[in-house]
Amino acid sequence: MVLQNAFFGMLAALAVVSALRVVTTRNVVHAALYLVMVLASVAALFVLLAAEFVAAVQILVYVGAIVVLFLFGVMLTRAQIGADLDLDNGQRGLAALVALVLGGTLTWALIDAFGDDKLPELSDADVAARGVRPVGDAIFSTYLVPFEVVSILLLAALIGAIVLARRD
Amino acid sequence: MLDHIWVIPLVTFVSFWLIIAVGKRLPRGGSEIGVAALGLALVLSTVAAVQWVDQEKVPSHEPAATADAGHGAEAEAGHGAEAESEAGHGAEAEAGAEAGHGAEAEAHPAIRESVEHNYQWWSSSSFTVMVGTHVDGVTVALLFVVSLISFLVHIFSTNYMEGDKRFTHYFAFLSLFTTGMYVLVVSSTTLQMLFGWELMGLCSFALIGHWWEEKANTDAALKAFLTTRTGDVGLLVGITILFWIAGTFNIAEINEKALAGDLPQTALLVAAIALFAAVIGKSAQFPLHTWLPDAMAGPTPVSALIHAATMVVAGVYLVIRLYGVFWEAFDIGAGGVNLIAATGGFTILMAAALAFVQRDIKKVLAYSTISQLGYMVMALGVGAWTAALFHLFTHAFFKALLFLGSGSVSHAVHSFDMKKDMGGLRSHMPVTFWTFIIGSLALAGFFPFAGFWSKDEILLGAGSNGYEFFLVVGLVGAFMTTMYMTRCVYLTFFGEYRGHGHPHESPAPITVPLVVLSVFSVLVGLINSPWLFGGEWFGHTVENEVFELAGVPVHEFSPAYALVSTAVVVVAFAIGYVLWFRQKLPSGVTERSSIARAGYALLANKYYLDVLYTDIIVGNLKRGVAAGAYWFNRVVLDGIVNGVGTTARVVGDGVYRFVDRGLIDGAVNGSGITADASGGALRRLQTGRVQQYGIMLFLSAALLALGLVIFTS
Amino acid sequence: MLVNQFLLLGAALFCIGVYGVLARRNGVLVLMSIELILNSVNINLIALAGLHGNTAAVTGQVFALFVITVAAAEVGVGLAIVLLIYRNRRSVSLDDIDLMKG
Amino acid sequence: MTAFSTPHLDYLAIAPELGLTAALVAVLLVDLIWEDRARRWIPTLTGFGMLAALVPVLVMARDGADRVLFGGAFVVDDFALVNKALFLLAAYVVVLLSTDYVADADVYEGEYYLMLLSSVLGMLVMASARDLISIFVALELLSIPAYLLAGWRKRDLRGNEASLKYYLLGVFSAGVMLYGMSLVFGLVGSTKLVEIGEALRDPAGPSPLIVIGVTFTLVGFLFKISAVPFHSWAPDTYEGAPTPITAFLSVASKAAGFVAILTLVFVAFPGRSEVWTPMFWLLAVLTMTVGNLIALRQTNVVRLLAYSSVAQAGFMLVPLAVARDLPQAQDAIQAVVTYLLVYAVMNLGAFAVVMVVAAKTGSAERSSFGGLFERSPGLTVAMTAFLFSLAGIPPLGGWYVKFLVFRSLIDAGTVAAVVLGVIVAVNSVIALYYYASVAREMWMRPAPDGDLSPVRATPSLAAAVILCAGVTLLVGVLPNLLGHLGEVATFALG
Amino acid sequence: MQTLDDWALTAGVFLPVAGVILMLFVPREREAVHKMVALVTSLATMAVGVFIATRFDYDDGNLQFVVDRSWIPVINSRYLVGIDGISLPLLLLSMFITVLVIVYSWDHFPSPVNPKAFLMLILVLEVGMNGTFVAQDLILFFVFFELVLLPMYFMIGVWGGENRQYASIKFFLFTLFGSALMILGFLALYFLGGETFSIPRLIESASGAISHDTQLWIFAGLFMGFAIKVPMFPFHTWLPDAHTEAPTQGSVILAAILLKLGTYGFVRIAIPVLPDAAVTFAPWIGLLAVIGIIYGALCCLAQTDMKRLIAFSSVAHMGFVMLAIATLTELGINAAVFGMVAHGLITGMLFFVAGSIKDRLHTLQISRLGGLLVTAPRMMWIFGFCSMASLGLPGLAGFWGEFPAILAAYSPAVELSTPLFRGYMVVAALGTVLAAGYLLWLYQRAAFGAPRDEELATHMTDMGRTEYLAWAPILLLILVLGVFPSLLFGVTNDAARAVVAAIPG
Repeated sequence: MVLQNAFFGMLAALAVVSALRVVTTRNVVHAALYLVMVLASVAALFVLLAAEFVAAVQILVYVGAIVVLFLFGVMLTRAQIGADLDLDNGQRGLAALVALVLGGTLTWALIDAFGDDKLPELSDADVAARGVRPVGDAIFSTYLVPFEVVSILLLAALIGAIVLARRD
Repeated sequence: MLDHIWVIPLVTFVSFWLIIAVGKRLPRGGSEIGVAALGLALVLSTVAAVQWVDQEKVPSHEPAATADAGHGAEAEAGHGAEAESEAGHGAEAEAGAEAGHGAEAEAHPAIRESVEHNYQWWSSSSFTVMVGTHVDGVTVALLFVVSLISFLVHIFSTNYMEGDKRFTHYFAFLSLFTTGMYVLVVSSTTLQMLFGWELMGLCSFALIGHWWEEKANTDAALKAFLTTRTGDVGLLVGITILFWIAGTFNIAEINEKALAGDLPQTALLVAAIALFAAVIGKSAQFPLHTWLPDAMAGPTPVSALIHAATMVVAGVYLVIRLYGVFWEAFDIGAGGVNLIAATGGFTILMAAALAFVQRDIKKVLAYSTISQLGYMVMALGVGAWTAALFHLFTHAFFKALLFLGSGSVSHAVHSFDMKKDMGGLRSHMPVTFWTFIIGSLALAGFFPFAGFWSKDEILLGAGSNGYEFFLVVGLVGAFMTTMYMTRCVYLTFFGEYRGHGHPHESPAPITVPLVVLSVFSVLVGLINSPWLFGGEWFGHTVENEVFELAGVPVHEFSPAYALVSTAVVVVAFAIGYVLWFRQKLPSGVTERSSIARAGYALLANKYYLDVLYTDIIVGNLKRGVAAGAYWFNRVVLDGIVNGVGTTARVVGDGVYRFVDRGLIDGAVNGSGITADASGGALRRLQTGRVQQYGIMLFLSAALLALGLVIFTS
Repeated sequence: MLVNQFLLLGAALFCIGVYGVLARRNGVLVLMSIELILNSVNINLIALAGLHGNTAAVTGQVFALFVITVAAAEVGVGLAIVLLIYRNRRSVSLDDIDLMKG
Repeated sequence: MTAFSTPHLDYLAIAPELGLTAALVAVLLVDLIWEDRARRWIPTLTGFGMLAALVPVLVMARDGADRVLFGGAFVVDDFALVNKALFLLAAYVVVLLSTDYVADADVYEGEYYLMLLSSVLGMLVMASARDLISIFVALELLSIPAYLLAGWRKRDLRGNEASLKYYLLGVFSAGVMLYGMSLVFGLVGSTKLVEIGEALRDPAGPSPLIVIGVTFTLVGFLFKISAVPFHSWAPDTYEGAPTPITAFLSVASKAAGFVAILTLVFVAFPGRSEVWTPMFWLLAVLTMTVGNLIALRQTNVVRLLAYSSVAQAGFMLVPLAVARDLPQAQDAIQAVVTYLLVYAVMNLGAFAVVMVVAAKTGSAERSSFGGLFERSPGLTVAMTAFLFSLAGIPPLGGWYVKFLVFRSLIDAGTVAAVVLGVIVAVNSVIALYYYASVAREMWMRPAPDGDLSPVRATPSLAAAVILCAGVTLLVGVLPNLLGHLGEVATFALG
Repeated sequence: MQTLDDWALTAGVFLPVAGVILMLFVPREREAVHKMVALVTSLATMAVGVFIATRFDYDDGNLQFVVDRSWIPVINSRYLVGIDGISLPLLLLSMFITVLVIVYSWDHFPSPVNPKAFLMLILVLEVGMNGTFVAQDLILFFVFFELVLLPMYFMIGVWGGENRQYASIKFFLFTLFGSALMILGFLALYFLGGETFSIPRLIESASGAISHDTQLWIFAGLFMGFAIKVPMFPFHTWLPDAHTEAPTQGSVILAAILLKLGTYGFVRIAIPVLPDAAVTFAPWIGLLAVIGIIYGALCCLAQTDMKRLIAFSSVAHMGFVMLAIATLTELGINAAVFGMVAHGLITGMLFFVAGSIKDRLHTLQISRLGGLLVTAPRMMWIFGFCSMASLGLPGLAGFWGEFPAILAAYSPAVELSTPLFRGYMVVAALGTVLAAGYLLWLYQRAAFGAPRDEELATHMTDMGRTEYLAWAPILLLILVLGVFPSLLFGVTNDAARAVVAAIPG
């Protein structure tokens, strides 16, 4: 338990700090790298929560694909690779205020709702019942329609993105 | 004829349409139709009068045909020929029949039973409105006098109006006017009277404004119509109140119920006052008399017909007809003083005084008419019902005569200004002169001219019924009348001719009516003399149910009154003769005496009443109150929200454009402006910056959630 | 472990993401911040799913997988749009994009 | 560990979606194989695809049975069928609007229809989706192609901007929505709406977290329907996007948002009406008032219609603001669905006319509508009908739906409802003003530059205008035609 | 015959639609065809009206020619039409005026000349007007009530005077606002009064089912809708603008029929359905009515434009009608209906004449007129006749609108304050003087004297053929109704009793 909590503390701290750096750093490429840190930390947290498959997908899709996409984006838009003073707009204060209002509300509501509730201890059977296989079964039975829909979504997004992004 | 009296108004009504339709194409411009129609009407009226006189009298205390005992019979009789009534009348008749009335102690002579026919006009489930004719002595007397004078005026006009560009219209309106008077006279209901009443008002308007190219004439026409209509408010209200308290428009029934004491006294009084307001308007009593002198702007025959003999007496006629109401409401039998008598009395003196300062011969006659109408009203107020009617009757002849005479004069001198354009006409226009003299004598009340008899009866009534004060008023009035007529005759016919050209006597169509009327003016008074035709023949002929039910007192002819009044007249003539014929008028009296000057100014300005009406009341209505109301309309009402908009204007940049497009007035505009301005303000939220939109989105989501959390907990 | 450990972390990431999308001028950085928001959702889904038994836990994971997938598509489309704008304007600054307003 | 069991599939139930997918694939292949030679057939093909997908919808409507698939995640009930028909027909009209527009503009044509089909597919799924995941995925499927379509005119800076704004705000709101969904799911443990609905029927007051979850979940769709204050994208996007897409967004996309809201509110959150009734009350007031007021100031007709569509969303929210639990809520559902149907017809018609005029004059500014009555009376009358229908003037279809809105208010009879009623009345008047301002331009103002040459519509646009005008008038006179559809649009519960 | 009876009202309402559809397919250039189609259609409609009038049972106070068919089952609204003695005269008036307006239009098309559109609008208007008078279902009533808005909006806005755009939108917004509140009232009646929109059924059930306080609120909603349409003070500000700017035909229809929709609404719906609330509201309605009488008259005195003056006179005259209605007595209702018809004919006629003058002179500034009796004697005779009718001269129709109203005000329903209404009566009677004042003053300035503007006078011509044709029937009717009021009272009487059946006294 303690170990888990320690891990959690470490990962959470890493995630939060990295996330803050993502939104504050003055270097676009750094921001992308900090994002990797966040995503990886979150993936690790998924493992803590016995969702290994999701963790794996998180690494594969996010770190493997999305961040790479971002880096392409950074390059293609010729962003300054070094520090750029011009990354923020003039409404940081307001943005922070909005974030704080949201954060305050959520924090209060979450504490009100869950207080000191603990996550249940999982037996091996539980872990197995939450593994890849049941997830796969669920996707291809109950969530078949969303699955198919997502496939078309990806196709459409792919074609559409190409149409828009290509130089002609 | 008495059963089909509706034929008479129909004749003139048809004549009206015929003249309108084909008059212009006829050789005499439609006047022949009018003359013929009036001739026919005169014949029919005469036939009706004869038939009426031939009717059997019903003794007042004879038991009624119905089982009702005692006084019920009078009620029955008062109700007229109910057996002949048409459908729907039954219910009212029953109600009316129940009313009994304690007869006056003194015995009344027998009266003739009036002839009444009623037909359903329209009905509602709660009541039925009837239309019908009512013929009694009053009716036939009026019919006769109206027909005769109208006929003569028609004849007079054929020459007098010759060459007028609206000759045809003139005759059409004369016909229509006569129709109106007939309708008034024969109607059996108050509502119908209103029809005739207003129809006459319309024709009076049209005929006063006959020469409408001149603004003064149209002003006078408008004034006449509006003034009388102001009084008519009272008529509307009065008829309404009587309808509700008596449950009917039927005049006979209303009288019966009023005299039977069945009607609530307060409502009756209010109704009577309201009706009297109409009388004041129509019969030109103080304070609504001012229209009548102005109405002289119309052609002179019109003045003779409408503003002397017929329409102006409609008010008097109304009181005569609804005498039960007035009798009961003002308690006329009690003596002392009452509104009617006071108004009439005051009007006599006021108008007579005004007649002194006029230069215009027609104006003199107009004020004289007002004054004489005052006599009639006063007579009704003092309970001299027969006298009032009789004065109405005689006055019609001699005043029409005087007016037509003045018309004849003006025909010769092309002016009405006595001081500037007349004088010495007696030799140039002998017929006119002599007839005018006869008319003046009749008006002044010299024995045995018509005016003497009727005026004498009024004075007698005032003196005998406990209205001694009004006896004095009447005598003073007679005195003044004689004086101003002396002045008028002198200025017109004596002295040097002051006008231009050579005046000649008028042709036959003008002089013949003058002669006819002067014959009547001499003789007609005799029909009610105590010594001829069995004594007070006229009075006994016209006395009707109201007269009887009310128990209007009847008085024997009194030589004392006759002598006193004759003395007054003679003295007045003597003074007048000295003043004018002998030029002993204290010249410069107005220069020397400030009181006299003020008095003259007051009279010359007609007591400033016109100033009050025209400048202050009407002027303020037009300019002040109406403009104020309109201002209120535009500025306050339309502006309430406008004001909101004005303050909001700074908010929106486009508001000026909005205003420029002319959207200024109106509550809607104001809210429109407000809406537009707030739209402009709200637009600024739409900055175009996507991240500001983002802030709005996230912040709204957060606040919405937070608000709902608080709201639901 | 407490549920709230995860949930509060999720809330924190969510708010940081919100701050990022609102305060960053560079289009690509805004897209990155969006990923923070979506990650916070996934944390919530996985953590809360654990409270309601195995079936719910599986559902939560499936939900999270869909979110990840859709996120990928969204980023692809987003980058395409940002690129398009960059190509036309030579800038990815969101502040400059205000042709239409009011 | 249970073995995987192949889910039973009722193919008829998903036949509309399958049909549309087939059309999608067909368009893709045709475009791929024949390239330019097939260009003019693609719109036709797309249109037929829409109509073909309508066939199974009608078949199922005749059949009348509710079909529940995937353990309640995908339900084909009358509500779904009515809305699917709405989406397909609206999309068909959009295809009519697009045909010449896309052909004339220098844009990718085959892909355009591909995107359109994908988006409509997402809507079809949305109509049937009864669990959070399906709803989420359907929302994304209908949104993402729409984001792209908004910027389809690549060289047009306004188009780019429209696309970016739509995309970013769409993603923001999707983030909020997902967060809300995660909370709802986390509190209940199921994504199935029916189960959520049962779990949330807690007689005690809701915890703050539930309130937040419900609110945030709905925000995603309030964005879609452009409810104030989540509307800010709409005017800019509507103005910048290709006009047929604007029509599509303002009609079909908005309808999809409402469909999701209705589903969520009445299936998932019916027990928590104390949360959403005040929310909808507030949003309805804000939406119609702000939309109307800003619309007053617009001179560009497309932008005016954009704000009008915001305001109309406000009117549509009104029944929700006073709705109660099922089955009484049926009146609210009926009102909203009928409103959507009628609104679709009249708004599409209006956009069709705008396209005709803009094609002739090259501008959608109000002044370019000047003197249209002299130039093209038929078109003017049609546009007038659409505008005054939107304003709710009998005998045009719009009156009936406004009437239903009022009806739901008075039915509720509470003070809040009556106050809202008066606000709606005032807003109707404001709305009339700007609708009439366009009518005034057409009827009472001179043509710009004195150009009196007639304005003619292309066949497909003319077809769209005539179709919409006919239905608008017909529905106004015989409201039962669509009113009946609204009435039967019930959820299959359980 | 039964079949014919069943279809009679429907035909009377929708026949003009057939004309409209026909005209739709005739090219705009063929103006003669359009005129013929419009005339024939309106005459055919009038013929249906005459048929109805002959088949009408005048001794029956109930609804006749009732047709009850399904219309919008979703909301329980039915195609329920029928007429009684109150509807019939107004229906016939509407048909009658439409024919005459079309006849008048023959050579009086306002600019921009477009007979096709103009005549089509008139026919559409007729549908709305006729429909309102026969509808016995609240929703049906509402639809017809609103149907007149659009054509009138365009008629004013397209063919109106200088300030037409403003006037038209003001008219539109005002009435729409009223009707929005009215529909709220209708719905409240529906839900609280027994889930039906049928007026006859609501009359039976509503007042018993709804608490008095709620009735007041509902009545207030209906009041707003109807009072704006009448228009009553202080909701009248749209009227002068609309009248002043509208083309002649528009003014005539507006004055003759459209204003009646409001008063008709009171008589048909508000009072019989909510008698208790009507009793509470009546003193206030009466107050506004008499204010309107005086206020309208005073505003008339301040006008410089002839049409605007006549428009304000409408405010005053409708005040009499509303006063009559406010008495809540059978006599009052009878008077009100008579007043509606009389005002329709008379003020319609006044607008006709004013329009014809404007047609020739292009101005109605009173200060520039004068001496019209010289240049156009016949027309001004007619104008004088109508002025006299308008000021309530006995013997013409206007009298029977005013006098019975005054009569009724003396003795209102027993639950109303008699002294108060008697006060109203006196004020109303004073209003008749003012009416005479402004009308005669107008007549003096316009007709009498010499032409003030010689150049203008040369443009003045006397009446043309279509003017004779269009006006003669109205003039005749004004006279006939004035002399034989029972022609109308006999028709309305039984129905009027039904209107106030639930009100004591």
